Amino acid sequence: MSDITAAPAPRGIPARLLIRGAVIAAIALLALLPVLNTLPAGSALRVSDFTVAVTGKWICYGVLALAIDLAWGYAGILSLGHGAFFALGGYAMGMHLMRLIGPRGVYGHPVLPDFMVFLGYKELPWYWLGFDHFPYAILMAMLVPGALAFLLGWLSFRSRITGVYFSIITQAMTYALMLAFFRNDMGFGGNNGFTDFKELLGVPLNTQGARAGLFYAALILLAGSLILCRHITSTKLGRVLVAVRDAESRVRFLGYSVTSFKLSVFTLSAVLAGLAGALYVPLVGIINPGEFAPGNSIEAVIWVAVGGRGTLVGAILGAFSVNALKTWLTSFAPDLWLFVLGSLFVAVTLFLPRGLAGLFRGRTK
Amino acid sequence: MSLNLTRRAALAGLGGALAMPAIRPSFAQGSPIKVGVLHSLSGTMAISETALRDTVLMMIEWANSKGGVLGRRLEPVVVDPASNWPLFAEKARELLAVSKVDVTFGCWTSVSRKSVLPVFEELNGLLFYPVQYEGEEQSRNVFYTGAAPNQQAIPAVEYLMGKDGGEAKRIALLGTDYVYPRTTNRILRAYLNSKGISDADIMEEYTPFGHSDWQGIVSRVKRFAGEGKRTAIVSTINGDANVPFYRELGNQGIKAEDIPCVAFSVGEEELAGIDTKPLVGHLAAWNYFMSVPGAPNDEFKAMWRAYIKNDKRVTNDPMEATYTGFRMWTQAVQKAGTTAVDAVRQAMYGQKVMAPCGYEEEMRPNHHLTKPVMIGEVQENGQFNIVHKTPTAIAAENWSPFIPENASRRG
Amino acid sequence: MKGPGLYLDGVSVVFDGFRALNNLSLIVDPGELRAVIGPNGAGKTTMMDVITGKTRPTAGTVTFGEHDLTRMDEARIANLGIGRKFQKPTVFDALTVFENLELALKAPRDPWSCLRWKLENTARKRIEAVTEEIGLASRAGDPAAILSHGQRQWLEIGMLLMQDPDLLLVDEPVAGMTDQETEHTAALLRRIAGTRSVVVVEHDLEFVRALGSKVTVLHEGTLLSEGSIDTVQNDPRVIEVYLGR
Amino acid sequence: MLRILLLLAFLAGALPAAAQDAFIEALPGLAGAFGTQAEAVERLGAGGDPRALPVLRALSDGQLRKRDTLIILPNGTDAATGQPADAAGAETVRINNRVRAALRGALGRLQLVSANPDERLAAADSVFRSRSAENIAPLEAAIARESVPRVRERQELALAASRLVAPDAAVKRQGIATLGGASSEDARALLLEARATNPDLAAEVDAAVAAIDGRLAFKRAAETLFQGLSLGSVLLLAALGLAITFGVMGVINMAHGEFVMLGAYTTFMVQEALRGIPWLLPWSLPLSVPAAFLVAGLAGAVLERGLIRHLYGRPLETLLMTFGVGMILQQAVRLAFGAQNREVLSPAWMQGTLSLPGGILITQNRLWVIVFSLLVLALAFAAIRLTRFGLEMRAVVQNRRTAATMGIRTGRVDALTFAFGSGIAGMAGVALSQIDNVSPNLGTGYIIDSFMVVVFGGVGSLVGTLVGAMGLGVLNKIIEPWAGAVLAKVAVLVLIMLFIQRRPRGLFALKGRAADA
Repeated sequence: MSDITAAPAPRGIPARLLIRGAVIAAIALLALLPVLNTLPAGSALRVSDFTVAVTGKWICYGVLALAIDLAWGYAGILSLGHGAFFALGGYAMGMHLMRLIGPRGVYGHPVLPDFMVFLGYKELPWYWLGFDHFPYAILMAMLVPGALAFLLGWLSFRSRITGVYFSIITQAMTYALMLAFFRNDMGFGGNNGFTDFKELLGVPLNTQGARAGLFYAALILLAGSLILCRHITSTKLGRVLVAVRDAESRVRFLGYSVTSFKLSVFTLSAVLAGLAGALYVPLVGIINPGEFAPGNSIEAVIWVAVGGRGTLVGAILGAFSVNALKTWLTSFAPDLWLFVLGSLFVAVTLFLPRGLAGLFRGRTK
Repeated sequence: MSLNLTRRAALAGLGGALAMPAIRPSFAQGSPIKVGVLHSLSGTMAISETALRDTVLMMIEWANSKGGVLGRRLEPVVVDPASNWPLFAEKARELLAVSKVDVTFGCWTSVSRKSVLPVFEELNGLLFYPVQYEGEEQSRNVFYTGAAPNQQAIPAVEYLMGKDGGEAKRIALLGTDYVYPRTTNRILRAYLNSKGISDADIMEEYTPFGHSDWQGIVSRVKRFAGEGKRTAIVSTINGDANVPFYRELGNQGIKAEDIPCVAFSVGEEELAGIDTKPLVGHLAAWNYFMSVPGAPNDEFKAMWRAYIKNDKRVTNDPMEATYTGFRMWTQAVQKAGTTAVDAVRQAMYGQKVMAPCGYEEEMRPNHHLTKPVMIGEVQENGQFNIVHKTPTAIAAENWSPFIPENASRRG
Repeated sequence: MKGPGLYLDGVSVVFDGFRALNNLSLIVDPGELRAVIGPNGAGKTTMMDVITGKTRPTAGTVTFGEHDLTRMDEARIANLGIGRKFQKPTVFDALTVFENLELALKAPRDPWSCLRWKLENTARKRIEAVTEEIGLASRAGDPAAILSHGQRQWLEIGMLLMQDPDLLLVDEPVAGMTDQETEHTAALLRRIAGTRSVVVVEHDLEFVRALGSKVTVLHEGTLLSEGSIDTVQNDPRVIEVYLGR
Repeated sequence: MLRILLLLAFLAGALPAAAQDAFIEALPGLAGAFGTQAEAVERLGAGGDPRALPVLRALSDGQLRKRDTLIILPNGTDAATGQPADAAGAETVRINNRVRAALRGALGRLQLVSANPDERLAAADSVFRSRSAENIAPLEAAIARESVPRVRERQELALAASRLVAPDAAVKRQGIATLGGASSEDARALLLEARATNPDLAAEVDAAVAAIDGRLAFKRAAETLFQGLSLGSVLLLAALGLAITFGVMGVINMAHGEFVMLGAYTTFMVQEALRGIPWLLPWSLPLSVPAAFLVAGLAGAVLERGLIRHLYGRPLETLLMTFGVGMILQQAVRLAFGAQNREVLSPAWMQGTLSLPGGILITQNRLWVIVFSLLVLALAFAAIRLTRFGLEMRAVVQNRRTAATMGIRTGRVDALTFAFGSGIAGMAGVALSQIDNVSPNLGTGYIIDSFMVVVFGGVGSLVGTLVGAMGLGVLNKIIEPWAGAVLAKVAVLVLIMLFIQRRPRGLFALKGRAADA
């Protein structure tokens, strides 16, 4: 079912070292951005606030892409609902940020967020309790997506739902969540979601320092996730996943419980996506049900395809390049950018089945 | 024909982004004034927002034809936030931090405004927001040129309950499930209660965006109306869901004479996609209708038709609010002698413009305009027959007195 | 030490009214080498599917030692010590020969153990020994995708050896092999059979003869004949089925 | 005709002479404020003067003009004198709902004796809602000479409704008894109104309302079922094309919704093209069906030959690529037609409601969509089961290589199959243009539902698609009243997801080896 051309990891020591060097250099370069941001305006090397903010967003997308690649590129599980895990993580963090607003909301209520005040809530719903603590929020940002992925995966993998069927189910999942979160009665702010955050960990969010801090947090998450994924894929676990991707039933006859392997990687992938979402929210300053839109999840999968699936680094590259293109085109050619992006997706699936990473790999081979 | 039109608009956007040298050399001096245009050109909101993008571009052309502002040429910076709310915030930051625009016209939905608000406040930008909304907000960086609930919703319900409107005693509040309908309906419920209409006589129902199957809800409204009291519908249904809603009303034979439906989000632009014959007599409440008589509106309509090169294109309330806001901004800049945000903000207070609605509107220190309220009935030709209007423009109560939590804010 | 025996008792499998297996009973003793032959559609592969848990029987019981196989999934059955080689060689193309064998090596099969797995020296030696035995020592580092058909057959047999099963189910192992390789395979299977049970499904009667084992003939999902190769070849029912084809 | 004139003369003659002047007196009121207008209309209607009819009709049609208090008929004559009037500076008389309601009652009363039974029926319905006891006498007169039973039935109801507001309690009781035999919400509303103003009649009213409620319960159940089937038919239309491209060919076409959208825009184009040919215009919708099939089918064939065929066997890649294609199609339509909704007219035969026995109301357009969806299903079924193309298609699906060796040009069959599925999506667009927005986003809203229907019904089974779509539609409508529209949809989605866990191959699964492919 899945094609076998995407090899798990680059072989040959020189290529591997080359890539590792490039990745470290790229991360170091990214780490420099907030420093360059502090240079005085007018300096040739100065990086604008906008660049820092946008790059921080891309980094979070990079983690999401990485999470998708781990599940899709290695274990062959194509989830079209990863945006849901990302958004759930984001909502967990958003709830924390809302609690931190405290009496600074427009109605000045000490506990209830504004939207609850004008919807007539008298007290905080039970599922909001605990979110005033940062560790709890982070825990929930991992636990909720993880638990949902575990439940969905357990039901589906056990019933041997694979391939496009699984994709369609995950798509329906994120769609159902989107509809549910749009409801104001859910207690998550409906269509408006959460916004107008004030601070995180005692630092006001609209400062250069806070942005730099979040940027580094995202970068550390990206580097950490990359190392974790790289480690997993280089162990026997990673090789079993590749085997599952290429010949699922054969793996069963070797005595491996395919369900538990898929379940663990899918859950881990969802947790990573949740963490990415949790960092994304304070960076962009808003979370709302639009993040659950099925189109978003498909787009995230396309980043991976563009970058080259089954390569980890390629997924991150794809997330960065597609989003950079989108940021640029929505300003440069606001009426035509959908054509460019759409054509890019078509061209990549048609002519570059191994994505951008395949271009480099092709050369080193 | 419309292909040319949009291509033209695209070129205008392109021109803005590329900072092409001035085509007309008649400007005195100084770098151009940059005007950000932050309206969705793709995605679900494109249907409403593209017309506003065109209105801003038209106004820029108009200002430039008059020699610009402060002798400087105006230059549009068009971006597409693609109906994606986080992208709105990103694009707002880009407009302010990278393109360094002097003023921005943009947003339609409340959530997009909420999304960009922290950015405008942090970077001290200036946003003109042209759409009627739920109120409960006031930012020093935003000028709200659309209606607050007391300038639209409450007068409309008053009309329905009056003799001319059919003396409704039972109200069905139908809305799309988002903050504008929720807040508006909360205000309306408090208002209706204060007028002696009990909760048993109020039906409230919400549907998702783009809801297309209205059969069940419309039959429930019929049932609700079958309790022996004159019933009216107050619709805060948003954009796309309106066409199937009105079709269902028409097909289930709900006539305006029996159960009138007053809408706050349906204007000429929305009616353009509907066969209006079965809808004659249903109502809309706005601060402007294209059918308003008088010179200011004729001028506005002529300007729009000349710009868009299409006689069939209609004007609507948010376009008028954009027009009025833009005019006011140019006046304020002239008065302040600079585009610096703080100076322009001060100069904005008290600015007056004879708006196309035929009333002189004034920017109050609460950042909202005084506006007249008009009730129009749908006519067969897709226009509105104005059946009621307030004698004067009324001031906005952006903090509604019907929300108890606001009691401490204003007397 | 010999493993447990395999018992099939009255097994039937029905697909949409079509009886793929019809009241089939079969006993394979511990350490026995058994050949199963039969024309296309006789139910050979379905029988393998039932034993390995891929297909659930409509009726009948399948036991391996004291374990009821009809209640288990493929992975558990494999972990009981039943290994299977497929008719169409199925190896993991993206992995190297060495990695393919490493996956098959008998070791804890849960994800956590796989994550913490370290290739010990004894294990490495064992894998290297098997690569020798299957003639792929020089290609241990190549991805399986670039192997020839015969080599893939060997790799899969190698994986079976790594699993160290008590019962091997081998479906047409010599398709695509040279005569020399075929002989080699027969010798290998005979040798293995001493310590564990082996069931070989094959078309190639020469190969079956070379195995020198008891032969079971299936036809239309039921057992047609059983005995030495000479006995079954002279069985008139077998002759009719084969010639009447 | 003569009879009618005689009757009119009789009605007019029966009135005192002073009433004749009432017409002249009431007329200037039409030029006043809405309240004054309404009063004038009521007086004109009550007067029964034959001259009132053309005036009121013109007013209702927006054709009446005024200059000060002078009222000018569409033919340019002064309504009061019948003499040609100076129309210079005259403006159209505008009315509002209040006037319109008064007009309906007045016109209704005047038209009770119309020669046209449909007009008489509409008049009876109008009078039914007018809540005026003055209608009793004209209604009784009209009923006495009415020969068409369906008209008379409505007139009886209108009479009963008018009696409710009569001063005499005995007359009221008559009205209550008759209305108790009706089965409409309107009758119930009128009864409850009467209950509020006549506490002494509460017992009678309650009995009548209870009788109505009993019938309404059945009517509502029937209507819920209809609404469910209607929603189901929309799902069926949207999913049928997918059942072929996905179910039969295994191609995940995320641009499927955009083909539906193309069909809707084709409908719009056909309508615009026919604007110059007025006699054909009412037929633009039926004519759009083949046009939409061709347009979407052609687009499908181009997509299949140009792009998809390179990705056979890689369904996930196809999914991603067609998502890109969908983006392009959407933006192309947006640039070509504008982002605004386009208006597709409904032909008269699709408007309004159909009443069935028991007061069950069925909206015509929904009924037609149900019929249309079943026709399209039959067409698809016939094409697959009865034609040479269908045979070749099934052959290719079952065994591509064997089919090729038998001389079937598999590439051509692929293209045709995909084009066929896409064409069906286009036909769905024609139907959706009648119930949804014709906008570039039209298709987006249906794509996930369509996939769910196909998967739920069983991939590769048209019967499964039918049962799946209808089942989901009805289920949705049953849940909706107590859970709300959103939760109903969420609940249905969750149920499908759980169902698929139990039966991964859907309701009507293809069993056996073929399904493993």
